[in-house]
Amino acid sequence: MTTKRMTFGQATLEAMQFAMDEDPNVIVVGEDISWGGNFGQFRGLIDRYGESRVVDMPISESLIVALSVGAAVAGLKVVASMSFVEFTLGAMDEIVNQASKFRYMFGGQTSVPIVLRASDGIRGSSGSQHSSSLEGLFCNIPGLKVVAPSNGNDAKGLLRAAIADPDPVVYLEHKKITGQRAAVIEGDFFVPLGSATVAREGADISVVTYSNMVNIALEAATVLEDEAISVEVIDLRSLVPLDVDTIAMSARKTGIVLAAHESWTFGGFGAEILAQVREALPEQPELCTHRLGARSAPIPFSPALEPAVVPGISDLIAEIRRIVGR
Amino acid sequence: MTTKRMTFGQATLEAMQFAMDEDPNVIVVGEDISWGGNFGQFRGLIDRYGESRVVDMPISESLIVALSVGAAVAGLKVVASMSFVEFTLGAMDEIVNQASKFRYMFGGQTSVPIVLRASDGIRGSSGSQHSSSLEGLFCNIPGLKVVAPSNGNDAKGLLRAAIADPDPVVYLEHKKITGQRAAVIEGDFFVPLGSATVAREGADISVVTYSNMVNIALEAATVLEDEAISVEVIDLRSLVPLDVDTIAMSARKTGIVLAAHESWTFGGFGAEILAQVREALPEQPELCTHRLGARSAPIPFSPALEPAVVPGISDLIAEIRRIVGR
Amino acid sequence: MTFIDRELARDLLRRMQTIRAFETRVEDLFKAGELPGFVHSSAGQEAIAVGVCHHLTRTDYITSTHRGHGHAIAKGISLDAIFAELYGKEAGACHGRGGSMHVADFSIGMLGANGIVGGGFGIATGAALAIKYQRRGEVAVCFFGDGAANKGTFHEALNFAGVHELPVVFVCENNRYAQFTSASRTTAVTDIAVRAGSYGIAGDSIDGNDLVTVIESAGQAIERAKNGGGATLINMLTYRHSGHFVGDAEQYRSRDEVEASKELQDPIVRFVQRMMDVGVLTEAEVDEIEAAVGVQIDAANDFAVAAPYPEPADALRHVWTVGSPQ
Amino acid sequence: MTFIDRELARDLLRRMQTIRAFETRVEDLFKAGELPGFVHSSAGQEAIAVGVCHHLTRTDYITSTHRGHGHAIAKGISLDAIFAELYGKEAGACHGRGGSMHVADFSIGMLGANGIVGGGFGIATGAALAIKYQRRGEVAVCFFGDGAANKGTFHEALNFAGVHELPVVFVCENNRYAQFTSASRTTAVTDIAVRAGSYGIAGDSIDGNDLVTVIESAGQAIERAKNGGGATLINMLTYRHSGHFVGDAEQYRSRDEVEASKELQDPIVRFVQRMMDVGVLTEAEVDEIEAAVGVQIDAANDFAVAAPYPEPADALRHVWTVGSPQ
Ligand SMILES: Cc1ncc(C[n+]2csc(CCOP(=O)(O)OP(=O)(O)O)c2C)c(N)n1
Ligand SMILES: Cc1ncc(C[n+]2csc(CCOP(=O)(O)OP(=O)(O)O)c2C)c(N)n1
Ligand SMILES: [Mg+2]
Ligand SMILES: [Mg+2]
Repeated sequence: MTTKRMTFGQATLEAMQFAMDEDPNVIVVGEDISWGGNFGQFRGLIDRYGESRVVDMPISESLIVALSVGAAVAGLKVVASMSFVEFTLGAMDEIVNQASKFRYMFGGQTSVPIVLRASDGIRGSSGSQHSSSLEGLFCNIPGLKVVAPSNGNDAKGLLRAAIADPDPVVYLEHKKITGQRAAVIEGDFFVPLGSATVAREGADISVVTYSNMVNIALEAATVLEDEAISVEVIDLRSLVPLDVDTIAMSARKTGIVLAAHESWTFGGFGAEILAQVREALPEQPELCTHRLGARSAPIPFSPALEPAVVPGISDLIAEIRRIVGR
Repeated sequence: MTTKRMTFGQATLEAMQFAMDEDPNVIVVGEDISWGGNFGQFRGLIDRYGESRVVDMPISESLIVALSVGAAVAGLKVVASMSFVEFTLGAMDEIVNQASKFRYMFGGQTSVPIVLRASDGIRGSSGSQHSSSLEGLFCNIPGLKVVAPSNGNDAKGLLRAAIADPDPVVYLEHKKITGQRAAVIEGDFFVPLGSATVAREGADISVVTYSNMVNIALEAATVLEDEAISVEVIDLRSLVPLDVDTIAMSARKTGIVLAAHESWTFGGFGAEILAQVREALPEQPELCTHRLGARSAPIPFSPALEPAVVPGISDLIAEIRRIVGR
Repeated sequence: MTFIDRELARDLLRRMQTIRAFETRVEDLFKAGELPGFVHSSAGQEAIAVGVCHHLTRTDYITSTHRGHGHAIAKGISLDAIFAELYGKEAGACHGRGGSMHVADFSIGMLGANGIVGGGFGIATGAALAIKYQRRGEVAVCFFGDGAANKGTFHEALNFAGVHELPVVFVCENNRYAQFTSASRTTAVTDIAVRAGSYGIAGDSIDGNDLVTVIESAGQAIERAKNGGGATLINMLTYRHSGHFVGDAEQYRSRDEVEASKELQDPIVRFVQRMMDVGVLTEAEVDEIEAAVGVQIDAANDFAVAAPYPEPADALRHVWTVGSPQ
Repeated sequence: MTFIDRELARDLLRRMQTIRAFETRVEDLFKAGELPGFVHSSAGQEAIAVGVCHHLTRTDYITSTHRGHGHAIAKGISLDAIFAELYGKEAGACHGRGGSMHVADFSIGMLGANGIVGGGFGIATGAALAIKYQRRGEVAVCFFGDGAANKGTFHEALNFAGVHELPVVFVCENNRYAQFTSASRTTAVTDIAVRAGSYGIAGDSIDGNDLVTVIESAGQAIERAKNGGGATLINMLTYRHSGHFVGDAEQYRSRDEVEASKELQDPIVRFVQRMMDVGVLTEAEVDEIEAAVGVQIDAANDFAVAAPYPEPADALRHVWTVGSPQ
């Protein structure tokens, strides 16, 4: 199994190509998509598949999702580029009231095979409307699946799985990693939805996280190693379905769980992770559960304020030290 | 302090009138609003205040919220009737990207005094697009305040407080209680945002809940009394700000917390309640925390299925029995 | 008019009467408390559903509204399946998960009634995109109301349909009211067809209670769509005989207005009269058809009443969720 | 032409040159890595901002876009405040919380640049509703781009403005591109003013790079609005000299196209030429004004560079959150 170093964006491009070569009914829609989309993750598709399969959309987010749903129930599989995740809010009605409910509400007569790709997270002073992470909203909606890869390899395998999936999948890609390079398995492969992975083994504490926070956690673990703090890092990869077994196994071992994410702590997905692990380990009431996320404010623009709202490596390290009491 | 029996709807009508009589800059907008709105909670306002203050809106949910924001920053206080809470999804961009962020993003130059009233919950086979409870989404958004009264008296006082508040408030009213009667304090009064109340005192378990689930919990408590299970019921009334002290005080006493709501368990507000109470009581690791909510499916239409997805009194009673082990 | 021969006339009349009889029965059943939830009757608007669907095959698509019974019946849904759905039975078109506002039959291209006003614009447009992409000779028809025309989704869909000359026909069932509010209070230009000019598509404005006119106008639009001529927007004037929903007190319109329309504008009466004037149908035939329809409605209702409810144990079937049957 | 005397000509030119100089400096600073985030330059579009705002007082309102520097400057924001905001300094118009895409100055009716395309339609409409309700003699102007015209929010706002004849003017800065995509690929009818007919409001389509024409067209619309004549939609053709954002590779348009526009269509060059032709301005004056503007820009930049950043401890100021300073 050979690998090749490439960016997260290039890796997803490969997955797109395997999917589009395999099934002529897979199409891509989005704003500026023929130019590769806002972060270039779709660059080159237009030359390979032409305008009929790579459709430039007007600035009409509601339509992008509703049209994807309509095309999907009429026989296509649609990958919709939503650009910044905040723009999906302009299509929340279509995502929640239509896409997520169709299969159930219509009694299984149809499914809605669409993938909504959106870029989230901070990139450095992009301001309040271009820096948020909104998985907390999507994960509360039955019928949606939600993935948030932390590296190019998972990005490739998860995108393949997301496109093959019969249900709507919200595919969240962190702006900071779209351009990051990683070793990516060559050729075609799937990372099944709902499978977390132990990104680093450790004994003292389990940091349960996803997306770019995984990379931050891995850095933190290296730093803390020198302080003899052994950190296990769980990369969820997929939030819905959630791989509770892998979380529970780690928690059983370390006895301490820290759920960490860039999005807002209050009402966020971290609370769900903690609730799930406790429900999975009723025999372990003494389990310690903690969470780290953004403080309750829109993401500020100023370089002096952004790090005061959104947690970074120093916050994570400090929190781990505090928890393990060293 | 005399009270009068009236419906939840009538109680909010009184609060609307105190607010509108007091401040000529308070206006109401919404679909069919001059006819009282979908649940009649605004009936009669048109005769009293006229078309300029009670504005019929087109079926344009995005506009309803954006216009409210624009009118608010230009000097008005706007109460917007969003009808069924699912329709707010058509305005999620305006609620999250504009209303919730303005005060912070513009450095405190303005605030956005609007109240978004929406009817949530099940009413009996209203189907997947007219039965949801979406507080899990709103509570994850900084800058928004969220209230969910369980009775007419709180409905009146909270609405008064919500209209007076400088920030956008999502005011959630459960369909089943809009027509319910309760003793309501006569005259003008406020129920401050962020103040929970002990709806019933008990010793064995703290059921922390809000909206109509409070009424279900009170019924359950009465039933369980005969089994010598003493249930304390906390009515949060306001989810953001959240009155953690009142929850913690109760939890310290009973040692067991059950967060219960009609909305979906997974990724829902119950997990936040449990995380908050644990963070408030670090000295009490043996605290037992549980939650009860809807299972992960759109709300089904069939009378045979709706109760199998959304928890009712029998589910709550069974869960309490299970937890306290009798 | 000669193009309507006896066979066709009998068939068209049977369809219109089937819808009328179905809606009338549903209203009676609902008022008698036999049906759960709430229902919207399309009585009075039969000519549009029947006249448009007259041109459609099983593989053409339609999207419908909250007032969708007539569309489903005109498109060819089985009376057993729609009746059972309204009762929430497992034998229903959506296995009872959907109900009146979500009746759908994907096997005949009926992509669903929709409880979200304006929800169909983008879905029909997406279906049309799939048709064009797959080079199928079909058409997608989007039924919507005058109130729905004020949703932003109208604009986004028609603009895109105009850009790509999609095989889609937007049919406005302009019954002059949105719930309790007359169109003139919320719509700047009530002849919806005027807007065709904003999107470079064909437009037509007709008497939607004259079946023959509907057949002609819809026929031209559908032929245009199927021959690559692009989209059409048709404003069809009509009137609903019943309230917005069954039980509506109807204070917003005068009895006279309703009675006048029923007397002079009833699409069934007018069609019968016209066919009898030109000697295509006889009074006896008309009575015979009406009687036959009544028998069918009885049989379908009996079937639905006798049919079993879904199993509560299957509440999570047809949605992805932990441990749910896929 | 005579209505433009020397004083006015000097003033108008100074405003246009201030915007041009500001944008040019900002581009240089950004490319040099001196400014955080990302920025959009309005260089080339100055005639619209200056010509429209020429008619506005401090109490009239404007809503702006992601390309909002010119609007803010034309409306009268202090150069120190806008420059400091772009650096994220506490002295910025939004105390550094907003940044380039959220520059706002509510003290002069500048209701904010907006990072959500199409976000201004409803806000301006709401401000106009407030003006009408309070019987103030003011107007609200909504600046938006050709791409924004495809958002559903355009439709919802213009329809409502038409129904209520609100004092609002919708100004389309039609620079023929939305990011990398030319308007013709995503917009069925590119002369946006055609749509006025759908809303029963006045429409005009003009050369937006001719300051005098802009002043005349905007003047008529604003006078109409202030005299109770209702809303106007104006399509103003223009061209942006720089890429969509600073750093844009601009593969989507040819160098020739850009150069040709700069040479023949530059609104500043054209105005200067025109004023010199009729002897209102001399070359010496023009140079003198340009020099004076340069000095102001230097001073403002120096101020901003020297100004302190916000205190991280104040990160939660200006938003409601637990324990935050209100
Ligand atoms: C997005 C949304 N907003 C509001 C409603 C509530 N509602 C249901 S039907 C209706 C009126 C629809 O009017 P129209 O489109 O003319 O259809 P008609 O009922 O006249 O057939 C409204 C406002 C809804 N279901 N969905
Ligand atoms: C709702 C939303 N969708 C997409 C974007 C990304 N985006 C930023 S600017 C832009 C193009 C806007 O084009 P136009 O309205 O013509 O304004 P211009 O940039 O030409 O001034 C897009 C698509 C956004 N910011 N908001
Ligand atoms: Mg109608
Ligand atoms: Mg543009």
